[in-house]
Amino acid sequence: MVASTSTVATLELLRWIPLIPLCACAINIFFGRALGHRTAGVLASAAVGVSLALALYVFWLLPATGIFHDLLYTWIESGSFRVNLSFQVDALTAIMLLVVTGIGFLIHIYSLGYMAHDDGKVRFFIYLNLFIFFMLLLVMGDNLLLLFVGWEGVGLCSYLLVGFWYHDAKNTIAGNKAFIVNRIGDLGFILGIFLLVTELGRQGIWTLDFAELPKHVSLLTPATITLITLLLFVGAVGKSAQIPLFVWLPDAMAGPTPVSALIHAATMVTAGVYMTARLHFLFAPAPYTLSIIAIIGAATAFFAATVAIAQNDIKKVLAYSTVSQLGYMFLAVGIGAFSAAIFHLFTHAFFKACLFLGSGSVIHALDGEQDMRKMGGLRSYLPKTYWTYVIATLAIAGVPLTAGFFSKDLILWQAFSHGSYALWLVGVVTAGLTAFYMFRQLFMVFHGSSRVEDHVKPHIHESPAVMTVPLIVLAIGSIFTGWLGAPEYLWGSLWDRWVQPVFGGAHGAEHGPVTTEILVTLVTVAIVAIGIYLAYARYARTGTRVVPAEAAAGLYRVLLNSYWIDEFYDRIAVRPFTRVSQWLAQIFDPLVIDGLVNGVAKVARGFSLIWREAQTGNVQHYLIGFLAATLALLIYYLRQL
Amino acid sequence: MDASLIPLLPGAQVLLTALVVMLLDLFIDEHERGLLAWISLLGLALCGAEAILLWGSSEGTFGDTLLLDNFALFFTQIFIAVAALTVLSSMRYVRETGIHEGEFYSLILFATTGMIVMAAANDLMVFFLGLETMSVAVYVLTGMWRSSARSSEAAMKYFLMGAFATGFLLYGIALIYGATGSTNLNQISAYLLEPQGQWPPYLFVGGLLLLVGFGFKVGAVPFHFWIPDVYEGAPTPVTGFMAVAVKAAAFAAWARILMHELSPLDSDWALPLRVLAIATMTIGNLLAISQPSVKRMLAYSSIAHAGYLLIGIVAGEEWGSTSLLFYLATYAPATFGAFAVITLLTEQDKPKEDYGHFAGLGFKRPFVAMAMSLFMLSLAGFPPLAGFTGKFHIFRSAIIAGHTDLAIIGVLNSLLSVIYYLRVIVMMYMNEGGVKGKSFIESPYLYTAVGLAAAATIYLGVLPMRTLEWSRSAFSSLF
Amino acid sequence: MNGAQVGFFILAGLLIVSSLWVVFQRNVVHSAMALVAALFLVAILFLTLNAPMVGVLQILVYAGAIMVLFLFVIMFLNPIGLEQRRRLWWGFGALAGLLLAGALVPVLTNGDAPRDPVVATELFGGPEELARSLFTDFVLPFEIASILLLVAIVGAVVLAKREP
Amino acid sequence: MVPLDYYLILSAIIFAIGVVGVLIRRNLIIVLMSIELMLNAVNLTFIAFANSLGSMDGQVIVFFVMAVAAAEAVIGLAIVISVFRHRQSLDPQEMQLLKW
Repeated sequence: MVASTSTVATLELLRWIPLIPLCACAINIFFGRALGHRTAGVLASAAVGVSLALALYVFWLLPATGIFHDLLYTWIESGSFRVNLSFQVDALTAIMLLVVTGIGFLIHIYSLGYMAHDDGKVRFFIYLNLFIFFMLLLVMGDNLLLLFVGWEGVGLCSYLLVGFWYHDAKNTIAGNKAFIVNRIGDLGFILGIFLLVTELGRQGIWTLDFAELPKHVSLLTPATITLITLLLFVGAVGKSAQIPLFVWLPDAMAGPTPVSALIHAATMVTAGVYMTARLHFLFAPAPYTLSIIAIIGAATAFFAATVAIAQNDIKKVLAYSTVSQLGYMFLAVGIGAFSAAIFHLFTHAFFKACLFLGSGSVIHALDGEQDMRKMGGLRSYLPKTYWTYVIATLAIAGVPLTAGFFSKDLILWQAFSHGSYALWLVGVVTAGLTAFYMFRQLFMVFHGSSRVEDHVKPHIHESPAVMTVPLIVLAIGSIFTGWLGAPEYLWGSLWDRWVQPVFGGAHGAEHGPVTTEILVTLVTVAIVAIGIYLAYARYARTGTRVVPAEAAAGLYRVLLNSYWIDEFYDRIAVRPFTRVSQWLAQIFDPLVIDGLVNGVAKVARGFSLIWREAQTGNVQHYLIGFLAATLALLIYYLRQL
Repeated sequence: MDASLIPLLPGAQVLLTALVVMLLDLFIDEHERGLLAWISLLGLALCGAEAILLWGSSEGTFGDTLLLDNFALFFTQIFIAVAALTVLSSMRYVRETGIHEGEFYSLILFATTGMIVMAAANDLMVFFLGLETMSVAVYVLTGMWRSSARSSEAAMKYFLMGAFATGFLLYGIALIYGATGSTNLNQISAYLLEPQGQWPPYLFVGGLLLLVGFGFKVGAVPFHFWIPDVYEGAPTPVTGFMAVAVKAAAFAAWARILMHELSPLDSDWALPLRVLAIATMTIGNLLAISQPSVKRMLAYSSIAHAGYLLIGIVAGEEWGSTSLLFYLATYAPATFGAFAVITLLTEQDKPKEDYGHFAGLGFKRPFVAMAMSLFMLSLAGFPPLAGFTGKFHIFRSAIIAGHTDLAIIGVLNSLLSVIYYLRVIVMMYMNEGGVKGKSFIESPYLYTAVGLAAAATIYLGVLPMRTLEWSRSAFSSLF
Repeated sequence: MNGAQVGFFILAGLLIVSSLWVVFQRNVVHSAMALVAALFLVAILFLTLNAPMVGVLQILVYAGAIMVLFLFVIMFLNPIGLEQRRRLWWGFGALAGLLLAGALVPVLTNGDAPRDPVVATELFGGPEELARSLFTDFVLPFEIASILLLVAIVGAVVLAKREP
Repeated sequence: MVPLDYYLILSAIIFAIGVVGVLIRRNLIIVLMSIELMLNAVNLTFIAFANSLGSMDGQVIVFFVMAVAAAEAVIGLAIVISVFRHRQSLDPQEMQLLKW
């Protein structure tokens, strides 16, 4: 497998990539207030910038099949079980490094502008740097335990950042929910690691190193591997917001927008995808797990897309869209196309970060307004934001020659050529839905006439350069990153050549006939075009009309009648979907998921309240408890006699 | 009879300091009493230095009734560190609450002496007297806040239950003495090498009663009832001292006596111990959830942690014992630190220990709040803090020993524990309110204690190997 | 049944009765008196077990010192009124006690006969033997016991002295 | 000769009686006296074993147990006094400030 064929070289530089943000974090903790808001922010951004530079340098040095390795010290050792604090960079990690430091750097810069007026700026940057550190630990750790440390760490930072504007009780609750749902996922993750360690330990193998594990996978029985991977996948479901644990992500939008962009779009939520890709050698021989992953991924992609249609909060739309796109990635993982999953992760990071930051720019301009019904016509006020938003929307919708087109198309093609036509169909429909809700958003926010509340109107302004420059960079990325992974009938995929060695034979890179491939692509493009057209028809020309579809009044219906296709779509698609999404939003989420989350807490609390009655405060009752236990022990012993 | 005095050195050092503090107290003025704390710290520091210098020695004295080995020294270090932190964090507290300083410090030191004896004792009687010295001193410390009705109630409950448990423990020692003809652990374990058929049945009952006594001291469910009430009522620095040092001392004796010397009896209490461990973890965690008071929540949490430690006892062998020692070292700073933060919030006569009183601490005292967050996260087993590495080893030792079910229950419990640990952090970064217009018992010394505990929490999580090595060599010195 | 055994049963019967008296007597002072009696009886039992010195100490320390302290505190606090006899609760406690005794007794009777029949020398149990043992084998516990007593004294002063 | 068993059983009974006293009495002083009774029962066990083993150790141990008993009595009574100052009562069941 991989480790045996690739060359391992030591590069002491690696440690500085995560350590520099950590140092900046420490400096800001102790001296942040003394340095002042601006300096602290600049320091934090600069630290990530240095990490980015180092990451680029490492990327440049890295040969295609090589692995760089850097051992700091042995973290935990007991007997033959040794866990090192050491970092490794291979092609997969290198890509994640670029995403984390690159997008992270841009978002730090952006935050300098976005958080300029916030009192807790120093604290914000402390958390942000800490997050970058843990995220880098997650992707660079050379063993499962380090990955787990990073995994838990980013969860914590996410929790802290979502609850950042704590004066709002709602935010702390949202943060709590995120944390608890994640802990449910973590339970699976921990148990999975546990099982892996135990089962290998039973064979006398005590290791969690990524380099060692693939050699010993063959010692495990298929059933064990299935169970382990299923448990690990539960962790990924929690972290990457898949059905049924996706609810925390929309709630997490309560945090500052740069946080949503960095953590809840580009990096942390993709950790689940990264983990499955990193452990591809475990997942690949577990077909049962893979099919479950594929089904959950497809289902999540579809349902989240339907829910997104009914959202009016600009960030909620993006949140559900993130859930949906993550579903695509898992769909890819499920069919064994790890490379395609990571490719989509890569392109998605750019356009989704761009969208989030763009929405942040809008919110910033509108004094914190997030309701799309109170926007409209912002195109002329915020030209730079608008154009970058357009590009990113094109990309996520999958319009040809944008990044999203290539990556999504790759996944769909893999599904098709893999023979999973049902999955493919779901993917294609979802692509149409994606185009619809994203353009709906674009039109509602930037087109039509302005519905902005009067007192806000005079203050609308384009954001400063610190905010628009990152937007422009990300918009450029939203186009060109996709070109790295063009299909063979265009100029071929640079991407596959780069990433493929990591996954060895794990990835079924079937290449069917080119005509079929093009045909399949054309179907997708057609569906996407329909989605865009419908959104245009419903929302662009009649920008003032913001009434939800099912509440359509007479006038609304008359206006609609001129567009028969719209009516048609409304009847057969929008209404049922809206209903489903409403059902999801109003019943499933609060009852099932909240119920599950709060239920655990409630049941525990209930038990707690009952049990604590035993603690009556009467010392003689305690003594009776003591004596009863002693008697029980004595009688237990006497029975043995 | 050999009577080398060197093995007595650490204990004698602390005892001497206690006597000096006690006597000096009589001769100095009210406003100079702060000096006593410094003398205590100096004595403890000297003892710590001696313990470091003596590391690696293995010497018995007074007919092998007291053993100075790495095991004893490891625990001595823990006791001294905790005692020193207690002194640091109570320097202003005792003044605010009207606790008499001289007696307070000397009793802390007396209790520490008792603990050192317990950890080094190789004779049931020596152990018992060490235990009593510690217990009596801690009973008094619990009731020392004399103007507080809760403090005296706690002392009463602690004493009553403690004396009751002492009766059972002593009865156990009597039965073991009767069966084996000696109280010296060397001779007892020599006796236990005889074939099992020859043992009188009351030997087992003696062991069982010892188990009950130890179960009481470590706060294992169902012998835990005293813990919440006593921890809540006692002056907060004393609570920290109890939750860490007293518990560690009890586990030290448990590890040396029951786990090691009496190990031939193991097979008879394997099942009860498993039940004890599961009940202790689960009940401790469950009951902690519904507590309105952070101090009481921490009391229950300390019960839950005793449960995790019991996993180490059940697992036994090399890894179980090593991880037990290591877990105690990782548990110590976080627990003590949390109680030190509660000390900060104390106000005269009014308990200010509810979750609500932590509201806004994150803004008023950002560093303290950060340290508290660290402690909570460490107790919840969050990587890469001390609690994580500790739990990692405990659970791994359980897996190695074939108790995977215990390890899984432990993991479930530590996930459950997040519910209540997290609430503290949430409250601290919530709206201001509880803290508004509130006076803190602030002193640079208390902050030093909190800072040291926080540093140790990070250190043991990030660089655990050295301490783990120490734990291992402490364990192997038992052989 | 020989004379020694008859003596033992008489002593044991008296001891049990006086112990029960301690526990079930409503008046504190009566309880204390019953306890003094019980302590004396235990001292006599010590004598029959070749432990004359310990028996003497028992009377000196317990009856002489500890009980006086108890009586002093009873006088000092002067609790008025007799405690109610709550039959259910007491019956429950008695049941628990019976269970405990019932669990202990079978274990204790199953024991082997004493392994070394006692060769009661003149000296065994006398002050010289006791002292030799105390100051050779047990000198360390002796020192620790002295610390314990010191702690108790300090503690008692701290807890019981009047607030200034 | 009185067999060892007799003494052991007697002390178990006395121990149990002491336990009952601690459990049921609502007067702290009597509770303390019951604890003394328990310790005495243990002492009897020690002496009986010492006699049957022909070892002085048991007797010396009893000496230490007496010291422990004295220390506990002193501290116990001091705590009783301190509690009494707060609530003018010796009933342990009334002390329920701390619960749950």
